[in-house]
Amino acid sequence: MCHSPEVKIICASSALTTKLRFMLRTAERGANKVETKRAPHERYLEAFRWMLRARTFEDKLASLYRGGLISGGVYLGRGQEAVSVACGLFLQKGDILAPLIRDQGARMVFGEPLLDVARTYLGSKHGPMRGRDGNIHRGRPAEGCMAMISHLGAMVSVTVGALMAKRFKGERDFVGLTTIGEGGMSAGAWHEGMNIAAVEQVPLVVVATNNHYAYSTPNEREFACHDLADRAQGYGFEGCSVDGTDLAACLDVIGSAVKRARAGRPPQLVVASTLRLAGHGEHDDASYVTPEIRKESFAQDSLKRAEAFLLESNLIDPATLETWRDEAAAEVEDAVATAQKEPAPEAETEDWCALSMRHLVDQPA
Amino acid sequence: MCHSPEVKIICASSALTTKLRFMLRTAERGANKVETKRAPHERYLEAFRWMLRARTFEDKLASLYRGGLISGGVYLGRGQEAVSVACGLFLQKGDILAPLIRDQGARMVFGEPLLDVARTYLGSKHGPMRGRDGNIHRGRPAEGCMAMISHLGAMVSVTVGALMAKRFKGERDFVGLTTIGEGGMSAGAWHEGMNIAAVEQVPLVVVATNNHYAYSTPNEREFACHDLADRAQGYGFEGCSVDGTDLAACLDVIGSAVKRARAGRPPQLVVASTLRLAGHGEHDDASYVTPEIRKESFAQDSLKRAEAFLLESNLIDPATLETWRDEAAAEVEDAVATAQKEPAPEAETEDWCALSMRHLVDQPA
Amino acid sequence: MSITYLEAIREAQARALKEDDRVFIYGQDVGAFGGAFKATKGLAKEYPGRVLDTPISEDAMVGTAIGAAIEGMRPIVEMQFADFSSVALNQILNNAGTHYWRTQVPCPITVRLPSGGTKGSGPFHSQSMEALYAHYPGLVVMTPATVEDAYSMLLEAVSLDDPVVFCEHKYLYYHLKADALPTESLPTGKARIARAGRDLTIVTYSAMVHEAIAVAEELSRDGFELEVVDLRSVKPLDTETVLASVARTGRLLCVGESFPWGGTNAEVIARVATEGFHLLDAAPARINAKDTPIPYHPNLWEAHRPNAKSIAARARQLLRE
Amino acid sequence: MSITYLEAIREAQARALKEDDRVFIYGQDVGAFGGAFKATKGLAKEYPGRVLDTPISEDAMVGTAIGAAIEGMRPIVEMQFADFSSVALNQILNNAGTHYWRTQVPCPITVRLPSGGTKGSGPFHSQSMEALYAHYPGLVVMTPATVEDAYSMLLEAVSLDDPVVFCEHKYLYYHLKADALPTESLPTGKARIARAGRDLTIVTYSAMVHEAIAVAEELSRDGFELEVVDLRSVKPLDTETVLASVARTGRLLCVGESFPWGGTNAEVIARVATEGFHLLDAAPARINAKDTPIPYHPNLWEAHRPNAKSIAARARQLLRE
Ligand SMILES: Cc1ncc(C[n+]2csc(CCOP(=O)(O)OP(=O)(O)O)c2C)c(N)n1
Ligand SMILES: Cc1ncc(C[n+]2csc(CCOP(=O)(O)OP(=O)(O)O)c2C)c(N)n1
Ligand SMILES: [Mg+2]
Ligand SMILES: [Mg+2]
Repeated sequence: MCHSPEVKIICASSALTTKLRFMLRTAERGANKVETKRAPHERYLEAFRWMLRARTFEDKLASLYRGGLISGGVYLGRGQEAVSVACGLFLQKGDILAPLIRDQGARMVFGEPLLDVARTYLGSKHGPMRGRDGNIHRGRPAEGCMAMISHLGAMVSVTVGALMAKRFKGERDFVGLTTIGEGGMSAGAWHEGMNIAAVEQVPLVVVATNNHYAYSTPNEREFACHDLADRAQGYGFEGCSVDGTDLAACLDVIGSAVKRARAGRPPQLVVASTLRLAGHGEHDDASYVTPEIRKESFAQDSLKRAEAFLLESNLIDPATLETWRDEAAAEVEDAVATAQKEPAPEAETEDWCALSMRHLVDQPA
Repeated sequence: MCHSPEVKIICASSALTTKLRFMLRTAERGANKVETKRAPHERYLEAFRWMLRARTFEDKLASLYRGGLISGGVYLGRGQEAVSVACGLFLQKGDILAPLIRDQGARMVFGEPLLDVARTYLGSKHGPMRGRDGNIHRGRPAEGCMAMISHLGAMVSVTVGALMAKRFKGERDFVGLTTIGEGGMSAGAWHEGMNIAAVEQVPLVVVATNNHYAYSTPNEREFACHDLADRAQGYGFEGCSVDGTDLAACLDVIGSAVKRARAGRPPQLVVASTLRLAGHGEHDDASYVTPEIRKESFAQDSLKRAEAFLLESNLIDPATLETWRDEAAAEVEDAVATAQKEPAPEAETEDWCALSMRHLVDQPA
Repeated sequence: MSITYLEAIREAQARALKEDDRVFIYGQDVGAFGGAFKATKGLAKEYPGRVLDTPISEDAMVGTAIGAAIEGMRPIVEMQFADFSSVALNQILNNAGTHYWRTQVPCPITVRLPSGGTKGSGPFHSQSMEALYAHYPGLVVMTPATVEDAYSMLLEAVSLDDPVVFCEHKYLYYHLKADALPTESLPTGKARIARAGRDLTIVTYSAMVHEAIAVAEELSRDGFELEVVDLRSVKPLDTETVLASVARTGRLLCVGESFPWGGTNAEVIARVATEGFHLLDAAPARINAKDTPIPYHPNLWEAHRPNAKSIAARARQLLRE
Repeated sequence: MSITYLEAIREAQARALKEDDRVFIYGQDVGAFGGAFKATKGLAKEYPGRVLDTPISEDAMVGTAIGAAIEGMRPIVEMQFADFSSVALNQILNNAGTHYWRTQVPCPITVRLPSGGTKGSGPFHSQSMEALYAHYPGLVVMTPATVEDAYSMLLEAVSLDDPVVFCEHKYLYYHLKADALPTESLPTGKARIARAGRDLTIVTYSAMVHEAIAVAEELSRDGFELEVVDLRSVKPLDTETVLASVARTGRLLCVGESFPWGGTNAEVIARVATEGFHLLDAAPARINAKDTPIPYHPNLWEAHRPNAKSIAARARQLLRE
């Protein structure tokens, strides 16, 4: 279900000079490992373009929020696009994705229509949640994309169960990927899910992003271990860390983890390091983020970093970049405009049935 | 609150020959570390005598159960006495003990009167739980011994809170110790408790016993990591393993962990390896325990092992051992006889108030 | 031949495993050991790979079942004791209970809760938790009182497309026997007139049905005919049958083993008072357990929950009103 | 000067911290940030070391508070949203709720639950969970409806020797203002006549008190005088005040924002029906939220919970009966 946007190759293959080969070293390594059919620079460009789309959509959501056009909260993955896109990019039809708060990228890459996002945030009756649920609490479980509940940690075991079902049904070659923040790693449900994944030996990848805050809470009040990736071995996972601001590294490390899970290795934990480059939600100005932390290397903007790399290495020219931007903006505007024209759900036509078996509904007077 | 039974020294100090010194090597190491005022053989003998008492009492409970004299279940720590006694032995007044299922030893050493055990199991109205709760669900929280709830994992954070309270109140030099089975380590509550302990940097020791079964469930269906002690670093605990059938090693390792916690080191995780030498409860014949596993070195009986060592090394003579046994049996018989004579709780005089503030009780018609 | 309530639960699971490939059983010690109460005895051997021991992780057990159900399976989760479902409650209420409504994808899990009090079991191995689950939307909550219902309702639970919390009563496990397994049954949501009467309606469910029937028999010796309505499922709750019974008798006594505040008794009284007020010839009444944790000691336990004696006393009083 | 419901909660905590060394506040983001809703704004600075951010570990947050309370402290735990207390429910019900009864050692924790619906919050940030907590023994469950009660009841919650679940309503946080903090208050367990009347009694609590008062005002223009009883705490529930009101009016309408099955409405109706049957001139009635998860979209949300319009309609109907 990896719907790749059409990637225009600006540099002919021959343009992959030694210098670029060197710069793409990491991406390449990753790409080799994940048996991509595309050359590494193509994968990188494809990922970058998804990042751009995710950012474009989220910037739009932020502006809709500021304009008072969205009910409830808006939660962005700004800064985490490299990790999130990498989470989606190695999945295929038949896989399971259980995204969380900051996974606009992964969702899109895995096949979520832009219209789903717009409809859910804007409360269109035609959205996948039909106004019953909003913002990030969306999904299409019938197509392998789970609809998260808010309670952090709860989706790990759900993903394990979906993978067990696939095994029961005799499906092959599938993996599941779910994400978590470093904050959610303190939840008991997360622990139970990790442990049971290892006991059941399902092909699972858990990508944790330590963006250094859970809402306003800094790492010191979240955990006291030296390295969150060390938790992997306590569960019988294979674990590794990655610089979440470095797209090539994310593609390499997450791609490899997906490949290992698919190949029947134990469940995989990847811990990415970033800074949340937005408030917890758009209502939050994140003034608690200290200036010192903003100077850390994990505070880099993964999108800007990728863009600079692409321009610097002539893998893309500024004009093409502009075109991509415009195209992303147009797609987003289109989705938003469509959703905005659609009717809202109405109480009178809502059927108020929490059960699929209508005859069992018991709504007392 | 370490009420030591009078230890009769059979071998004069001079009797500590080189051979014995060698044999006590491990115990000694432990004892040195925990700054005991007693010579290592004394500590070992003291611990052994507690083990004997715990075993004696539990054998009696088993026979009362078989005789139909106990309502509800009986859960024994047979085989785990070395670990459990070591858990109690390094605690002092002002410390917190939060024992679990198989901690007869630790409870006794920490100061639980034998009569509490008898009264709770036999449902005396005068017991600490006054018939409201039974068997292992007993405690004296006002004296630092928590009363466990059944839900595994729940007592870790409770212990953390008690230690925080002591810190708030300005107490010094205290530690808390709580125990868990390898099965309980899969519970979400356990994870949350471990993590929050490390965040709060309380002087906590968690002693986990992997007795290779959770009820009937073998390790393979409980966890998939190589070594449960590896979980320590994922929380920022210091961790180590110990042979739970070796009393000297238990005294050394658990004693050292208590000492480190008391000295302000990070929280401590000790993972002991044993076999549960009883059913899950006395209703259970444990027929699922395979003959192979009974041959493993962790399947040794810690009490027999300690006894053999003591006799072999002439640290105790058979006659004294007999006397100790008789004394333990007499104490136990005494406690049981007393409890048996005591009245059961009666519905008519029970006040049925779940709140301490009686005027807020709301018992509708 | 005779079959116990517990055996009926085992047989229902055996049949579900046999007839439906999508079924698997997931719980602590349910595999080779056959479960703490032997409700899955022999099933792991008969259906290899489909009756799986789990770690002590109630949240993840239910979470896993939810994921599997979303992907088309029909998992049955056994809680070792109902009481431990408190740590799975979030998955049950917020994940299973909301899933269909949020996504239109059904979540057909069955969570078996060995419920209710037995002597010497104490505060954490005796609870009746149906009120917590019935309060929240999106769940069917079954409370079978008979061997036949234990069997047929469990089969129905597995076949329903929605999540079911199946409250089976531990006291009935061995105490209750029937001659044979049923071949037909009432549909889910229909209450059963366990005993017909004319003077007073006792509405109850689960183990208390038998106490109520004992009371009805005792009082019939004094010329009173009590009708006993067995709710079978507390959600959906069959208001119609309850109202029809109260219409016949004019008197309502609700009996339940759970704690007094809220819960099934309150809900039944609320429905009758709001929808059948004029049917009542006297104030309705209820008997619950007491508002304390469930005591360990048999002396206290017997007094904590309703029993034939306390129910009879209340019924006699109500008959005089 | 004017003070909001939210500020009253902050002030109560400030005073508790000031006057009682045993008090500390424990919750996600309650420290320097002042909490998701700013209920602890500035307190970490004023009371260093006593207002502590926690990991996302609701079970452990409450477990820690329980341990501290047993050792003599008076912790206040803030859940970020009531809904997340589902993962702390085991500690609240089975540990805090049973502790005193089992050990005779009290467990004075206060768990603050930012409760109830607001627009656009959806299924997991809108719940009213008082029914779950009130059903189980051993807990006091407070549901303040006014700025004054938010302040004085929270202070009382902290001072009580027993565990308190404090359900504060998010909708009231900013909407509700008073001129000043109260200097005296009713004791816990006493309901308040929020508006005196003679034709019909509305029993309600929390945010719905204000809807009920609006309805009473509306209907008074048509000559009906509705009495509004604000329960203040749903456990203990002040049956006496409710019965006295129904004795005056003969008509009972219960209004609550939580799900329909069981819960406070059912409990109030059950109490009035069992203890005050003869006081009723007409069948009692109730209005709850609907039996689905709480919808995200404002259009659905407005229809999901009771509001002045639906309450008024039901009240008018009841007045005609
Ligand atoms: C069990 C639970 N408790 C509290 C919350 C409220 N909450 C939502 S997001 C969040 C912070 C999450 O931090 P982290 O996991 O690090 O993810 P990030 O927001 O940084 O991506 C909190 C506390 C929740 N969703 N679930
Ligand atoms: C949360 C929870 N789930 C289930 C149980 C039921 N139970 C009681 S003891 C036990 C096995 C415990 O195994 P382990 O932790 O290894 O301790 P051991 O009995 O081996 O000492 C189980 C499943 C429980 N007490 N708590
Ligand atoms: Mg974070
Ligand atoms: Mg074990």
